[in-house]
Amino acid sequence: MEHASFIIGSWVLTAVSVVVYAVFIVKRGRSLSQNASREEFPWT
Amino acid sequence: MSTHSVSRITVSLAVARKDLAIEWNSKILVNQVAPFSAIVMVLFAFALDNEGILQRVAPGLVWLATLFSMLVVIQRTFAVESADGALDALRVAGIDPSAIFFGKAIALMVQLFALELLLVATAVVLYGVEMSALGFLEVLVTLATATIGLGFVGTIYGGLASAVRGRETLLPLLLLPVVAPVLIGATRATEAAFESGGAKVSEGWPWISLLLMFAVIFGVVGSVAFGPLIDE
Amino acid sequence: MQSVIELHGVVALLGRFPALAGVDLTVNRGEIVLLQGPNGAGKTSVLRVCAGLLPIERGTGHVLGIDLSTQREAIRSRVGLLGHTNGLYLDLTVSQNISFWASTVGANQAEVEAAMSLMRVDGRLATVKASQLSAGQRRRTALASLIVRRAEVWLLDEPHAGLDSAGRDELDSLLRTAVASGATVVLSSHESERASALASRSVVIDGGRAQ
Amino acid sequence: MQLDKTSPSGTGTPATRTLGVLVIASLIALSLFGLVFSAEDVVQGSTVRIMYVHVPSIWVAYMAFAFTAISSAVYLTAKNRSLGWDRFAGASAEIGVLFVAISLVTGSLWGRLTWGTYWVWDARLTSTAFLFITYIGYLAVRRLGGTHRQRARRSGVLALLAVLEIPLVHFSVRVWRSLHQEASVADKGTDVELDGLMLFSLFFGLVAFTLLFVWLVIHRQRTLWLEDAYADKGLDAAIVARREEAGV
Repeated sequence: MEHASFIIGSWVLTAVSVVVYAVFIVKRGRSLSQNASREEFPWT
Repeated sequence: MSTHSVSRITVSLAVARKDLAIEWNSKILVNQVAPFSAIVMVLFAFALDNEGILQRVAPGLVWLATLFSMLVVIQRTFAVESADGALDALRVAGIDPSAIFFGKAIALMVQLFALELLLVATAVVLYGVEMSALGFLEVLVTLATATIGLGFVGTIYGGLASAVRGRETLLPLLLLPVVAPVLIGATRATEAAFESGGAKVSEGWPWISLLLMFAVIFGVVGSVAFGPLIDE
Repeated sequence: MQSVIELHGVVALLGRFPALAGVDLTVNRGEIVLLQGPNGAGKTSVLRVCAGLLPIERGTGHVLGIDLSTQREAIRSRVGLLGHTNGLYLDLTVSQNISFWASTVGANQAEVEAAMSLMRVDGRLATVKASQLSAGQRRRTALASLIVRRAEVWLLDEPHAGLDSAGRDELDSLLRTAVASGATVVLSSHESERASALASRSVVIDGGRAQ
Repeated sequence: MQLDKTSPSGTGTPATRTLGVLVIASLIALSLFGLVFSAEDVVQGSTVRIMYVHVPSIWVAYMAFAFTAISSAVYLTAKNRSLGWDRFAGASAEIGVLFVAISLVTGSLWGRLTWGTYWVWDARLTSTAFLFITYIGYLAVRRLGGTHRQRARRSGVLALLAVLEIPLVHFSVRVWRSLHQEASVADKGTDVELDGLMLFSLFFGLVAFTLLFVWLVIHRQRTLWLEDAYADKGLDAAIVARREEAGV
């Protein structure tokens, strides 16, 4: 594949930023939900 | 008991007159902002050390210097409101926020217009810009329409940035992207008026219509949006 | 008797801090109510809530029958608030300041001059910039600006502060006149003896509540 | 507090977990289609493979900002002024900023390969950059502090102002200068010629990224709810503490 570094770079960059962001959200959600009881959550 | 017979226009003009009286008494624009704008123009000349280039890019520099000076003027115009809690007093006086908006915008426009005239004069003197009579007329029209738009949009975002004390630094981030159309339109129109880079005076008028559109849109929107933005 | 101010369990926030932690307060027409309490107890916030400046987070409140939760803006033109700050433009002269406030409510020049002479900021003082006034002179200028606004409810935060004893007497007689002509006054003051003599009733505010 | 290991914790629900699995599966499938199965472009060669992340990213960004605007409008106009709409607006804007950043970077890498330069001053690129800056400002205003309602009203108005600003900027930059290739799928005959599988991969990418957006926005909105609820909890405690100040 020509220009492999650019192409793989684009895909890796996209994947890494999405994963980092998703992990951040999930972790933050987990740690914050310790402070509230599950019955209060509007989504459960 | 309190009267409500005062029209919104009267109140707007009272607010504008009050802001201009503050400037007249304090001379901040004359003694501090205008010299700042002039030194910016001089610094541009140092940075772009070439007379041919200066003449070519003079319109852009005039408008960049206007935008930078405008940030200072807007911060000043809202600092006088918060210095002794006057904005609270305005709000508790039940004054229609749109009247405050138009009043402050008008005062800002008058000050900006004076500043821009100075900057154009500086460009003529320092950068060797020359204009025809029609070009000069076009410059005046450009200044007027661009200033109306800048005054409206500057008041909207200035009000927002001043609503939270100590966060006035937010103003450039919020304001500069929004005024990009004014920078583009006004620079092209001024280029035409200066006939820099082979532009013709007649090419400037369509850009002025863009400036006019911008001014109308943000005038209408600001009169609605200003109240919620400055309120607690 | 008709109640002018009615607060029930009002919580109001300054940032995330509950300056008011459940205030209950009723003020009737024609009363002069004195708010007492230590510094930082919430007196200022009670006045700002009643002026429609500070939003209610919890509880309910009505001023002149207007709901503070939903129609805060409608109240503002009918109350006059003298806050901690004077609301003056420091670069304007005394007469420019008062004339500006007068022009926003359509008061004429005669009313401006009457207010200025009542508060003794006429004559030489009229042309002095607010930034060059003493604290007491600023307070009097702010009171004069308030007079021209002809409010139905006067909310005064430490109006006696900075005034000399003659100024305090004048303020007290001004408030009595205002009440006699149908206004209602809520004020906070550290001059408790003077204010108690003036007030028809006093309420202690402490810990963000009316005790 | 003892956490029940078997019961789900945090912002997930069975529905979002199913969605999450679907998102992961479709993103893996997308990388197979984009990087392996689909053919190279006759003109651009293998560089066209950047398209399968670049175009869906900007698609998500536009969708996110549109959703921010709609949620803000609903918040400001609805009778009950439900803060849920404000949280949706905030969550969506944050995701939009992330994806606009991704699409700017991948776009400039793609541009380096096709145009030989990282950046060209054309209307679409320039207004995308403005979009980025504008919503960074929006997120900064959300963090200004104050009560939830103050935040919601301020940022709601700002989001609607942005809706106005973006077309104006785009229009003026467009008149100012335009060199960019037109959107390649909408207008046939420009430099990328997509065959059936490439087109499928691209649309598959759009679908996969849309699902990803839905998953992200739901979870982000829920963490924002938790943040607000946490602050409110703090408020209950603060009210008690405030009352105890009395008579001290």
